[in-house]
Amino acid sequence: MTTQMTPGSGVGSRIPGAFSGTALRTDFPVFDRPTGTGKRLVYLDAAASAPKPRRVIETIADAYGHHYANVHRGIYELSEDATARFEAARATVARFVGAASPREIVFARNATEAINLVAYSWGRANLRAGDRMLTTQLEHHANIVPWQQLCREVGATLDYVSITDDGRLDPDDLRAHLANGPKLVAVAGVSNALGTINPLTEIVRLAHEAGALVLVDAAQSAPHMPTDVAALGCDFLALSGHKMLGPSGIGVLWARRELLEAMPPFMTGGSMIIKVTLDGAEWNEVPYKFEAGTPAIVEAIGLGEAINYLTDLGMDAVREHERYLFEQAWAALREIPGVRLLGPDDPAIHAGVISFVLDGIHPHDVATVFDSEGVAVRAGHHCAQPVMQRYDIPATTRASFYVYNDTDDVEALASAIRACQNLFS
Amino acid sequence: MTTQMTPGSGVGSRIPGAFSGTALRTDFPVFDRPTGTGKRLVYLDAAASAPKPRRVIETIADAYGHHYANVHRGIYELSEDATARFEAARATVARFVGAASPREIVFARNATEAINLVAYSWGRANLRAGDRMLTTQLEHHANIVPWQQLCREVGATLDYVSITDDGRLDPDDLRAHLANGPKLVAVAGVSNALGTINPLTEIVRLAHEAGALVLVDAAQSAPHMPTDVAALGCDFLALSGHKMLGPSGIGVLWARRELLEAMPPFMTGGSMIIKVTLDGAEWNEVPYKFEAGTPAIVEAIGLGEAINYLTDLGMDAVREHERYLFEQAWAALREIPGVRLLGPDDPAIHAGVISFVLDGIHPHDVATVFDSEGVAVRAGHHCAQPVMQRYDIPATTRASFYVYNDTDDVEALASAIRACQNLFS
Amino acid sequence: MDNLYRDFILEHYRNPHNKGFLDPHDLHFDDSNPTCGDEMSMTLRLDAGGETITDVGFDGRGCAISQASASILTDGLRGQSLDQVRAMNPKDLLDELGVPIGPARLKCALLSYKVLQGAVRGGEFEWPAEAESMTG
Amino acid sequence: MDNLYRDFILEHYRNPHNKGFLDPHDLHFDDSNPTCGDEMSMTLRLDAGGETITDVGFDGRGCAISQASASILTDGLRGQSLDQVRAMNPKDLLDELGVPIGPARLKCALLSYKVLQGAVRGGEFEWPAEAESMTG
Ligand SMILES: Cc1ncc(COP(=O)(O)O)c(C=O)c1O
Ligand SMILES: Cc1ncc(COP(=O)(O)O)c(C=O)c1O
Repeated sequence: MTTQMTPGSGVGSRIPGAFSGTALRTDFPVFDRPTGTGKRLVYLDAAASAPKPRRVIETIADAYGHHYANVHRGIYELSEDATARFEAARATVARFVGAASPREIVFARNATEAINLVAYSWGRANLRAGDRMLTTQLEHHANIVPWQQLCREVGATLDYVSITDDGRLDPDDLRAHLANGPKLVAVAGVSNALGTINPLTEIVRLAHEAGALVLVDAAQSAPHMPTDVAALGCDFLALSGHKMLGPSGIGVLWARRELLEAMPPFMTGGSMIIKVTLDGAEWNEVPYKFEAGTPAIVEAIGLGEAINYLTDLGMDAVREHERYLFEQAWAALREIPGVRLLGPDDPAIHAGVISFVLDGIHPHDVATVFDSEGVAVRAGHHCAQPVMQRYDIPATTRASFYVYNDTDDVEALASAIRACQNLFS
Repeated sequence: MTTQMTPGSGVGSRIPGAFSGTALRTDFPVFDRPTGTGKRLVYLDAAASAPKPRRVIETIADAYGHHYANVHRGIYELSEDATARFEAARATVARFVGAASPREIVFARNATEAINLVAYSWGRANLRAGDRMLTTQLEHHANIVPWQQLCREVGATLDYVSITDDGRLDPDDLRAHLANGPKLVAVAGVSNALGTINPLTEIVRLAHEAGALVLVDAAQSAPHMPTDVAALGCDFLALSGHKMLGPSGIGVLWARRELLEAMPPFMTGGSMIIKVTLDGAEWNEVPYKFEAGTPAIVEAIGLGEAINYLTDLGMDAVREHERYLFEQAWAALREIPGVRLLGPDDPAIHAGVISFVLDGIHPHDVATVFDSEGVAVRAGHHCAQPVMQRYDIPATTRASFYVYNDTDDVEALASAIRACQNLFS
Repeated sequence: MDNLYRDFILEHYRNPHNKGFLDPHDLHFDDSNPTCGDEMSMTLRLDAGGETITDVGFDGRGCAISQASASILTDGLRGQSLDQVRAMNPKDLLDELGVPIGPARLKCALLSYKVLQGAVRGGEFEWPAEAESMTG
Repeated sequence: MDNLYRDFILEHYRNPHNKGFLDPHDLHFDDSNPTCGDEMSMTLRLDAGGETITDVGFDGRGCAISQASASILTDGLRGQSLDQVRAMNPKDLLDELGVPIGPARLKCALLSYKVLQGAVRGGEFEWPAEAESMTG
C-alpha cells in the first residue's frame, strides 16, 4: 500500500489526466441505461458496490458457458480448464496484494466472511480470557461485531481507538491502547463512512513493537489504491471483490502462510480435508483447508479479470484520479452553505469518499431527491453506527468516486445538493 | 419431496418422453465446445456440478450489466431494482422447496456452508456434553466433518447409521440409534457416492418420534426431484445452486422460522444487525440475521433463473427422465463383465448417479481414458471416504445424469467402458 | 420525485401535526426504523372507558416521509376506538400519503403505523408485509 | 490419451519393477495422494557407508500412472547417493515418463518422487510445485 501508507506522499506527482472517467464509462454497460427520470446515471456509490466493466461480465459469461465444471479432482478436460482458470485467479489476487505465494490467498464470500474466518479460527485458538484486542471507532460493522462476539465468547476485552473531530484515528489513544498489550489490532485501510485513509505503515510498526498482530480491513482501500502486504508488513488482510469491479459473492483473506498453517479450519466439509473416517478428519494444505465445499469458482475468475482491468489502468493512476475528483468535490461542496463535510480536510489522507450532512434535511430525503436527478448516492449509517454515534448524527449522505467518474459527476453532485436545498427551503 | 419420499411410487406413471435431453443440449453453450480430441462432449458429472443453460448465463450477464448495485438500504432506482430481483430469487427458492415464507430462506455459499451454519449456530447453542447426534455412513464429508467438529467441541457423541451391502441405510440400525435419543439427525436426500435415494419421510417420522430434529442435505436431491419441506416435515434443509444449473457461489439453508428466530447468528457484520454500539449489537430479523455482509447478489438471481428453468421442465419430469436413463444405463453396465456396480438395484430408490469399479483398472485411469473419448465422469472418493472404507475400495468411477443427457450418452458410457477395458486388457 | 415531495408532504413535514410527547398518557410505545436508525415515540390518551383515543402525540427525529406520515396518521386518530386502530390497513396510510413510495422508503412511510400498532397492542409489532421487500 | 497410456507405461504398470517391501531396510517412508487416497511406501537399503542406495522397493496400490512412475523412478536408484536423490528434479521424472501428464494427474505421476524424498529426508516432503496446480 504505497499511497495510503505515507500520507502526504505523491503530492506534486499528481496525474489527473492519466485516464478519463468519462471515456471509461463506455466500458460499463450500466451507463447505457437511462434512469427512470430519463437523466444520465451519475453513479456515486462505489463504496457500497461498484458497477462491472463489460470485460468482467464477458469473462463470467464465457466461464459459465465454455469453461465451467467443478474444480479440483476432476480428471477431464473441462474440469482441468476450470481449475486452471480458478487457480490463475488466485495467483492474480496474490500478485495484486503483494502476497508471497498464491497459497496465502483464501477465497471467501466477502470481506465480512474473511474477517469472521480470522475471528473464528485464529481468534478462538489464540485469544484467552483476560486478553485484549484493539479495533477503532471508525470501522465498518464487519470489523467490529465479529470481534465483539469473539471477545464475549473467550472473555477478552475489545478496545477502540477513538477518532478526532475531523475523522482521523487519535494517535495518542492508539499508543495508549497499544501499551495495554492487545494480541490483535484490526483496522481499516480506508473508512467507508468518513473517507479517512489510515496511516497503516505507522500502525503496523507500532502494533508489532507492542507485540500485536495486525489485520487490515482493505475492503475500502484495495479497490482504490495500491496494496502491498509485503511492504506493509501486516499479518491479515481482507477485501471484497464486488467493491473493486468484480462479481458479488467473492472476497479474499490474505494471511501470512505460517499463520494460515497454524490456524485450525473454520468451516469443514469437502475439499478442505485429506482424509475422513468415522472417527475424525485430517486437514488439507493451505489455502484449501479454509475453503470448504465447492468454491465460488466463476466469481473468483471474474475477480481476476476485474483486477486485470484495474492493473491495466494502474492502481497509482486510480488513486490519483480519485484524489483529483476528491479535491474538486471537496472544494465545490465547501462553497455551498448548509453543507457539513465529515472526515479529514487533507486530500493526502482522504479517499474518494465524501460523507456529508445537509442542514435540516434528512439524508434519506437527500438520497431520494438525488435519485430523481439521476444521482445515486448512499444515505444511512453506512454500517458504521459508532461513527454516527461519535458525531451524534443519525446518518449521512455519502458520495463515493471510482474510475468511471469525472468532473461532470462532481458538478452533478453539487447541483443535486442545490436542487435538494431548494426543494426543502 | 414427493418422489424420493415414498420409494416405489410413480412406477407406471413414468414419462420418459417428457422431454428430450438431446434437444435440451442446445440450451447449454458448453455442448457447442468440441473436446480436445474433437469428440462430442458427453457430460456425466452433474453430481459434482452442472453446466449452465444460456438463460441462466444471460440472466447473470444482464443483472451485472444493467441491474447491479448493492442491495438493501440503497435509496436509488438501481439499488431498488437489484434488491427486488434478489428478493424475488429468495421467493422463488422458497416456492421451490415448499417453504412457508421467503424469510425461511438463508443464502449461503453452498450446501457446505449451510450445514456449517447449523452446526455453529444451532449446534453450539443446543448440543451439550453427553448429548448424541446421528448422521449416516453414506454422507458427503459436508454432512460429517462439521458434526465431528461440533461434537468434539461440546463433548457430544456422533453416531452413524450403517449401510447395507447394496448401499441403503440399515433400517434396524437407524431405529437402534434413534433409541439413544439423538438431538439431531443429519441425512442426505440422495447419496452422491452411491446414488441411493433415502426414505426421508420415514426417517423424519421416526426421528421426530424419537424427539430429534432432522437436517436434510438436499445437495444431491433438490436438483433432481421435487422437494417439499412442508410435506416432508423436516427441520433444516441445505442445497447448492451450482448442482442445479445455477451459478457457483450460492447455496441455501432452509429452516423452520421458529428455529431460525431462536438461533444465534453465525457470521456477524453489516446487514445482519439492527444496532451496533461500542458495547454490543442487536440482530436483524431473519433471514438477514444470517446473511452478514454483502450477499452473493447476482448468484442468488442466477439461481432463481435456474429454478425457473427446472420448474418449466417440471421436477417430476426431471426425475422421470433421470430414472429412465438410470434404468437404461444400469441394464447396459450390468451386461459388461468386469463392471462392479454400487448402490441399490431398485430404480425407485436409485437416483441418476451410478458409481462403479472396473476390475483391475484404477478409477483415475478410467476417467483419463474416458476423457479421451469425450466422456466426462468423476473418479475418486467423491468426498465420501467412509463409503469407500465401507466397501474397502480406494475410489470409484461415477457417472451422473441430468436433463441434457439422453440414451446416446448411456451408449457412450458403455462404449467408453469397453474401450478402457480393451486398453488395459 | 418532485412527485414524492409534493407540497402536501412538505407542508406536513415543515409543520407536523400532533408533534410532541403527551405527559401524562395512557399508552406509549417507542420504535425505530433499522434502515436509517430513525426513532419515533407515540403517546395516546384514552377516554374514561379506556377504549377511545382522545389525544395523540408523536415525537422523534426522522425524514420528511416518516414525519409527514406520522402527522397525517395521527390527524385521523382522535375519536377512533382501539379496535378500529388495530384493524387499520397500512395500505390506507400509503394511499393517504398520496404519492408513490419506492420500496427503499416504505419503512419510512410505515414507521408511524408500526409504532402506533405497538402502542395499542402493548408490544412491538412486525413490519407490515408492504415494508418487507426491503431489509435493514 | 492413447498417448498417455503408451505401451511403455502400460508395460511398467502390468509388470512393475522393484515392487515390494524390503525387510530389512535402512530407510522407509509412507505417503499418499490426497486426490485419490492412493498410498505408497518406499523402502531403501544403503551400502555400509550409509550414503549409497543398494536396493529399493515400492509398494502400495494405485493407478497406472503412479505405479509406472514408481517403477521407472526406482529403476534408476541403485548406485545413486542420497545427496544425488535429494537433488533430483521432479521434471526429470516427468520427462522420463515421456507422455504428457494433465494437471489432474500430476500428483499421480509425482507420488513416487514425493515418497522417495520423504524416505531420504526422513520426513514428509512437500508436493513439488509442478503438482500444486491441483488440490486434493
Ligand atoms: C450429498 C452432498 N452433500 C453436500 C455436498 C456439498 O456441496 P457443496 O460442495 O456445493 O457445498 C455435495 C456435493 O458434492 C453432495 O453431493
Ligand atoms: C471498510 C469496510 N469494511 C468491510 C466492508 C464489508 O464488505 P462486505 O459487505 O463486502 O463484506 C465494507 C463494505 O461496505 C467496508 O466499506
